[in-house]
Amino acid sequence: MTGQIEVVFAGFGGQGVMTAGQLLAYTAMDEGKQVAWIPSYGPEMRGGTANCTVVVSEHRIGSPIINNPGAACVFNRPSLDKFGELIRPGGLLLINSSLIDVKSGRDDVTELLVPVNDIAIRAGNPKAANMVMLAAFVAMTDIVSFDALEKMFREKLGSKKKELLEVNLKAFAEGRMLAEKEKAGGKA
Amino acid sequence: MTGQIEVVFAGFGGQGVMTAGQLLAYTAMDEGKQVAWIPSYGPEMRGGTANCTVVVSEHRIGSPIINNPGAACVFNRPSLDKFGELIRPGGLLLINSSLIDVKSGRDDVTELLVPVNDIAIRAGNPKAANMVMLAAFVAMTDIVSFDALEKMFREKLGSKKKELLEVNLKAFAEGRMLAEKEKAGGKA
Amino acid sequence: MPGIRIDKNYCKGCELCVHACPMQIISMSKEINLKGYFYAQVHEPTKCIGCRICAITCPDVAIRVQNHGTQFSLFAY
Amino acid sequence: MPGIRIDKNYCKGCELCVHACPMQIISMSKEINLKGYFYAQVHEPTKCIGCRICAITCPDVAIRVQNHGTQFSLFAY
Amino acid sequence: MAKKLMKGNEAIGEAAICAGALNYFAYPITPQSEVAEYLCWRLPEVGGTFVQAESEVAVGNMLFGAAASGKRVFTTSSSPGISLMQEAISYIAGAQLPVVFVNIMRGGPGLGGILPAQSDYFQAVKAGGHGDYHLIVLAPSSVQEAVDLMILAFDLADKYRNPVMLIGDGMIGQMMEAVEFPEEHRKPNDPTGSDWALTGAKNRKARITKSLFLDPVMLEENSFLLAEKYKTIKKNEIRFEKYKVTDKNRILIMAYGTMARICQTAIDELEQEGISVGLFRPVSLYPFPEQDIFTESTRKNIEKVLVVEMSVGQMIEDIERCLKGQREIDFYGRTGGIVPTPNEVKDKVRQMLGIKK
Amino acid sequence: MAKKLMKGNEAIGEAAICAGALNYFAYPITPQSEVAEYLCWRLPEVGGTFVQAESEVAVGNMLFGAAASGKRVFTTSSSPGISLMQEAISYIAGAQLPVVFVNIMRGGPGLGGILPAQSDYFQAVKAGGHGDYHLIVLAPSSVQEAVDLMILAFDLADKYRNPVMLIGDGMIGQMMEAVEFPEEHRKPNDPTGSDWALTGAKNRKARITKSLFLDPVMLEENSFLLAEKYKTIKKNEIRFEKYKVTDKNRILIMAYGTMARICQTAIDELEQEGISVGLFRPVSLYPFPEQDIFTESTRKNIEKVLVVEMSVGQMIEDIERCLKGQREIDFYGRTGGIVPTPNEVKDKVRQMLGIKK
Amino acid sequence: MAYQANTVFTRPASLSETITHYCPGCTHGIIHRLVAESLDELGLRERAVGVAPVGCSVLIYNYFNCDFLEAPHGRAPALATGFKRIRPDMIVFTYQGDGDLASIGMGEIVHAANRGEKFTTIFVNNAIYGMTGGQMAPTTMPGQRTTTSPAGRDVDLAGYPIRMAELLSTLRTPAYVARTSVHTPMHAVQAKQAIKKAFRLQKENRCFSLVEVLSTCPTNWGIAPSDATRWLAENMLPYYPLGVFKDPEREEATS
Amino acid sequence: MAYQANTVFTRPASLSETITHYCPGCTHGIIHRLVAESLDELGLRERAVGVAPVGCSVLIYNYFNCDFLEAPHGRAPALATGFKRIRPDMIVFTYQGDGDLASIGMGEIVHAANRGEKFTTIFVNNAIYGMTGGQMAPTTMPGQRTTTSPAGRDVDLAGYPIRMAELLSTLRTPAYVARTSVHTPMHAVQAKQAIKKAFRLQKENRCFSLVEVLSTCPTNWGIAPSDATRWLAENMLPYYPLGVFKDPEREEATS
Ligand SMILES: Cc1ncc(C[n+]2csc(CCOP(=O)(O)OP(=O)(O)O)c2C)c(N)n1
Ligand SMILES: Cc1ncc(C[n+]2csc(CCOP(=O)(O)OP(=O)(O)O)c2C)c(N)n1
Ligand code: SF4
Ligand code: SF4
Ligand code: SF4
Ligand code: SF4
Ligand code: SF4
Ligand code: SF4
Ligand SMILES: [Mg+2]
Ligand SMILES: [Mg+2]
Repeated sequence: MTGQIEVVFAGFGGQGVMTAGQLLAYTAMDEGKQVAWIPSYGPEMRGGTANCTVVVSEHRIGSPIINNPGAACVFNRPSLDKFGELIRPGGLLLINSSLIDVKSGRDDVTELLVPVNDIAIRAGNPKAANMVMLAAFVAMTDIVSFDALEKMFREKLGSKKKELLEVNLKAFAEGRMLAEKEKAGGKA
Repeated sequence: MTGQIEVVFAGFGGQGVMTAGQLLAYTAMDEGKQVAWIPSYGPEMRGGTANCTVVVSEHRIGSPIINNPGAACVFNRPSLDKFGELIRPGGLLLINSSLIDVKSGRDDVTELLVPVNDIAIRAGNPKAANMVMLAAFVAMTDIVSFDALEKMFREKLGSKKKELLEVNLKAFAEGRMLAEKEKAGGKA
Repeated sequence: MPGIRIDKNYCKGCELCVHACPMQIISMSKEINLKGYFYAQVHEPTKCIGCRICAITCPDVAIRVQNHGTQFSLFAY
Repeated sequence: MPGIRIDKNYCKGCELCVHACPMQIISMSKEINLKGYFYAQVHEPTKCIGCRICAITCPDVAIRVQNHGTQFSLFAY
Repeated sequence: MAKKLMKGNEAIGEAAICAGALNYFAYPITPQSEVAEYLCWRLPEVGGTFVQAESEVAVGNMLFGAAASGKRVFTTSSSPGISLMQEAISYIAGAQLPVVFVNIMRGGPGLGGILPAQSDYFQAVKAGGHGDYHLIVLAPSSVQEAVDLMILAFDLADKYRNPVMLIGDGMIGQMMEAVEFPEEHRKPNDPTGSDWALTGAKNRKARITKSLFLDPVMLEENSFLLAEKYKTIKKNEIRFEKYKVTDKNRILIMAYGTMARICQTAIDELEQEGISVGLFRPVSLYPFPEQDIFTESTRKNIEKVLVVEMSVGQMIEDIERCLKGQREIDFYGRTGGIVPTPNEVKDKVRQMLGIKK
Repeated sequence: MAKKLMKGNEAIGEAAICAGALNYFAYPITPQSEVAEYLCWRLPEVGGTFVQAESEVAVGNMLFGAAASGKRVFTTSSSPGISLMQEAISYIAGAQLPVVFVNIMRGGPGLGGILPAQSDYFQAVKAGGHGDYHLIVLAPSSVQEAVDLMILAFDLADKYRNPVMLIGDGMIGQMMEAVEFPEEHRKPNDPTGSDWALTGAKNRKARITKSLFLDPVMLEENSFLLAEKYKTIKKNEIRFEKYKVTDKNRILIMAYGTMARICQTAIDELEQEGISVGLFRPVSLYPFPEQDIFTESTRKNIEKVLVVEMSVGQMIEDIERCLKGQREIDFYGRTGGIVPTPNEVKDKVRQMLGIKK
Repeated sequence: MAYQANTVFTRPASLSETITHYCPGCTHGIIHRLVAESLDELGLRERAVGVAPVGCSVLIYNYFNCDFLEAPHGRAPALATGFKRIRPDMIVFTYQGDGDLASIGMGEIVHAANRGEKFTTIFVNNAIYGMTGGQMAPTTMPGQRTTTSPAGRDVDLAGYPIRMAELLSTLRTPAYVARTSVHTPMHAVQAKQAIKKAFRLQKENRCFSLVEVLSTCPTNWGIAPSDATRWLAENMLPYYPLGVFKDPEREEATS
Repeated sequence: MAYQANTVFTRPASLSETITHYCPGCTHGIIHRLVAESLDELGLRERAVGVAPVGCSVLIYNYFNCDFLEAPHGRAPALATGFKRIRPDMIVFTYQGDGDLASIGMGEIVHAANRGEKFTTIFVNNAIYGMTGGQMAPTTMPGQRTTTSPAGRDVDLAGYPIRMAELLSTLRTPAYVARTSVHTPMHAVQAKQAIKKAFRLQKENRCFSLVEVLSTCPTNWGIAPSDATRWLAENMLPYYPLGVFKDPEREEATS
């Protein structure tokens, strides 16, 4: 990566969007980058939607308030509605196609449909949808290296149960694969 | 009277200096003058000394803080020590000679010794010492008319017991007499 | 005939009514409502005795109960 | 011989000791102290039994009591 | 009505009654406990409500609830007590309720002392509580003016649905002066027709009195609404008094409350010495007479502006702001219960002008 | 020490530990409850004291008592909670005790909201409590700076025996950034040799920690002593940061805290449009960099000064005061939890310069 | 249906149509309904003024069809005092959580009760600070884990839970003080009786009344709603006995 | 004197030589002495820190030879908590009037007691606000005239006096809570025993301890000192029973 990348993870509370963002931030920091993880906290927190923004930069980070993020990973419809519009032209939009059956309608961003819930269920842990999405995002952007991400994942989230870790890593791999295929396929 | 007169009544708590000042203020107000009654309240209140300043003026009263009052009625030694010095040159100083056996030592003020406790006891009410002093002060200054003062006295303080009223009026008269004699005698 | 009506959009899927119903006739739907909750439904409506226990326990006042004035009820409410 | 000492400058003339002394040997002076109070004094010192009641009751700790360890005292203090 | 010689504290209580404000909640504190001691028997006479609260925190919040009734409500306290009301004041301002607070200031910080001071200017004028809000702040300089401004305070509170604070140093509360009360007492507010008072949701939608807006857009809207209101207040409610302000003035004194009267005496005496000094006395401390202060201070002969306070210097910051560097500003202040005397003010003025006595 | 990605709230807690401040008293309130949630397990690990108080009133007073021990003590809270501490703060300032307060500000007034705001500037800087006193006020703009200033806060508190307040908008508390902590933890203060801490009257005269001076002469003395101290603080402890301040600037922006970072981004982007704008960020809000603000604002090409705050305008009054009318001042503020974005700042700057986008 | 059915249970008129923000299974909702039913049945809605606390139920005013005031944290009894003293003809109630009433608001509730202010307090004790994310409350059970007592409440450092109903019952001023629960339908019915009586006493201008209601917080307790009711029964009931602690009508305490 | 006499009663070392500002006959002075004697006898003076209230006894620090903190009105227990938590090796006590402790400071004392803070509170109940000139306190007797209840305390408007010892005894956290009086020498002796025990329990690091002491205020009651002791006996004793209400050593309550 070069310069600064901002990405929003947005979805229902409980979909793990905060964790996904944190994992990315930890990894980027470990790779020597400047990072800021900015949660939205507030009225929408309980029951409603949740989102966080991760800023990864080569330089000192200015505003933690991002008008128009370079990328968004949206996990549900309201999040698509909100952030689909805001992404910078030329930006990247990852849509959870397991729950969202529309697209943003924009032709100036790269859009990728990732059925994260389906993939996670298939991998064996319905709760790993956020990891699928994160993997896909990293694969698309190379914002951090995959090795570093996986290492951080093991460190921060893998400690609990052995079998769960395996399942999660599988979800992870599937997300990555899908995105890399997409990238190779090259659909705009 | 003309212009503005300021008088301090000062003594122990319990000697009735506040009441004396208030009575003067009420009377002066009734006679159409501008008045302000300013108590000293504060640490010295309990157990220590008490004093109040009464300002009587033909005009709107400016500062209620009086650097150098025109007159002082001092009921005890500490009050003499404090206010004896402060009186304006040419001013008036009434000293309770029942309790104070010295004078101010100033030769630029009119000094009058009034044994207010003795007179009050003689009149039949040891607590009327403040009235003796007030009467003497009014007699010396003509700051208010005696009739008005006596009327106010009956109104504000005379309501309680008949016999007490008489006794108090007697104390009053004695104070006045003493001062008028003094004034007539003309000692500076 | 006694019976209840669950307003699925008030329901938050807490399952308290499921546990409370003495006739065990309430269960959770497989579908979600507007707010994203799996809501409660009556699977054997004819067994309902109109006791109101489900309604009394529902924190979201999602349940209405119909009955006959003369019919047995567990307690005055 | 038991006896008390009243520090007249601590005394505020409240008379509590006067009322408290079982031997009724404390009374008020006709003179005032530095603060202007008529202070307490013992008018029959020889009658003092050293019971300390006056001292215990004095809010201003103006009273000191002397006695003999072996002598009768009303209560342990 | 005939003049009455009254202590400021009692006069303030009676003035509230004249204003139809019959609901008083308070906690004792020197030097203003006489207000409660007066109103505890006086209010029942006129059918009013007197509640001695358990604390100033409770007082502030009782007023919050009481004001929602649409009736006129008030309290009096002194510095530490007012500090304890800051949370409630912020809520009351946010919920836009009319409440009158009286602060008979004593020396601080902390327990300080009980003698007169003006060291709560910042707290009153800049807002001691959290959030974007302002009180209307009025500062009387005599007992009569305390009465008049007290009545005005209720009118302004109702007019703008905003808390109003009357601040006076301890002297305003303790001094007796002759006062006249209006002949006619105002009738207590009748909230029946009110569109905001809580009167029961009968034949209308339920009403909510609140300061919470979880949606930031609405919270900002509320703050902007308040800001608009303050603008209107700034336009309409600036009050001040000038004393011997002329083009001859070499010095203009800025002082408020009792301090201003002391300066008047100093000015009179300086005049006799041939030194022309004027006095500008803000009566409303919020809204602050910014423009007028600038105009009067920049009269051509004025060499310097002197701010005199019973504090180590608080209003002076607002004066500095208003003067925009157009005049040199000097300060004289005493604090903690010590009141500058006319002599001290005179000395200061002479010193500023380089005049030996 | 390696960098750690940490939430501001937790980093603030850890910073205190680094500073040897192991005594924390608090009451939960959004958006800073994570500090307590972090310290409740972290402090016991390092032998510290964690007390969840019954209220913020109690917190302020627990700190008062705790500080008298000579150890480092602190709390964190948010706007309404800070309002409840005003009485205690005034006492602590009057008694000259070192206490560190952290206010992670949320929208107000009243219950307001829980999103970031900067609307407690007045309260912090002008003193929300009664009496003549000041807090030292520091405003970090990043999590790292929150850590650094937190440690500094304790040093200043001890150095001047004065309460210090760290104010940050909610974002400072909620945001995660990489932080580095000093390698070495400070040792907790040893009050044994202290000449003011209460350690028991053994082999010395009894000590009293108080703010009451019934004698006005002594109370005034105390206030003048404080005033002297504030002068020293003004001389020694002014801190600020400048960003792209050059003689080419046509506009100088004044902003503090997170708001300043947002302005930085705006400035970078405006630079690309060929518009030269500088940023002056006060880091110490008290003492306020009065002289430097004047100097930087009056650079010759600067046409206007723009104050940007997450409030309807509070710091602007101090800027007005400092500028002495030398430059026109404009203001951009959002409040109640809405944070101005770089775009909004850019629009405002362009509008001020009459530049169409 | 061949014959006419009566609606024997429906939404009380005092409750608005708004869907609450409470978590699934949170018994705040039940308690709201019991209050609303009491207002309905006593015909009080049109002259009722509620005072909302700061806590999860801060938005209670959105769920009632009556006037409402929103108090600072813990101060609802002071607001209620202020209002009720001026409008004794109105029916005033506060609705407060345990953090609100028993922690920061201790002074206000004790003194309002002691002055005998004629309003009603519904005190929802869920042994935790719900709204702020599950910190320890004064009512948190010994050993209970919260975000500020992650190892469980340590009674050596934080003391034992405060029993407000008992504490308030020591006051000599007449009052109605009861503790109830809503963890089963049967308990909810009993709670309703207490709440209704509290309002009736206010309607009759008799005395201060307070009903403590044990309530669940599945979210911050970290368990499912039905487990939460069980947890309440097993852990809270033994420490917080139900019953009437003070009654101007001199009913026997049934604790 | 022919033979050597022992001084069997003299000024305790913990008391300074300063003449107090209290009014003649005010029993604050007695209570001071009892505290000072307890510190002396337990050897605690050199590690004692007192916390002064706001009230007539605000200047208590001038009268003791030990370190002192001066608290805001009602908050002494919070200061004591803060200090004692950091210095558990010190002996901390608050000395508070009834306005201070039972009115504005209700929240602080209840919570300090409930957390089981290991300090000692001397609670001087004189049924009035002495310092500010005799306003009604929460402990003022029904019908008692004060400057804010000139017709006597009206229990319908102000409620009944609060009995703090009883109220605090409902708390489950271990504590020592006793009520005593000093209106006769005998009572003063008993008060001393309670106060000394309170400090001993603190010395042993056992629990929170509070001794309520009934006291006179001749000035604001408007009667002579000896009449004041009689007034106390006749009016306060029946309502404020003396005794030990809570004792970690499980002594029987003797009320
Ligand atoms: C002065 C103040 N302090 C703290 C807070 C933060 N706060 C909001 S709700 C709450 C506690 C709520 O707990 P509880 O009263 O038990 O209600 P619940 O949410 O459990 O129903 C706190 C501490 C606040 N809003 N104001
Ligand atoms: C916040 C605050 N409120 C009020 C006061 C005024 N005040 C000082 S002492 C006092 C009451 C004292 O009564 P009490 O505690 O019973 O003590 P006593 O004088 O009777 O011994 C009050 C209200 C204050 N200093 N601070
Ligand atoms: S009314 Fe009774 S039987 Fe019918 S569904 Fe509800 S709980 Fe079950
Ligand atoms: S109790 Fe109510 S909210 Fe819960 S599942 Fe049943 S109907 Fe839904
Ligand atoms: S010691 Fe006993 S007998 Fe002697 S004076 Fe005192 S009270 Fe009387
Ligand atoms: S008790 Fe003490 S103060 Fe009172 S009169 Fe006797 S010696 Fe004097
Ligand atoms: S957090 Fe707890 S109390 Fe609050 S709504 Fe959720 S379950 Fe109810
Ligand atoms: S006012 Fe009362 S309590 Fe205070 S010193 Fe005098 S007698 Fe004692
Ligand atoms: Mg709770
Ligand atoms: Mg008292």
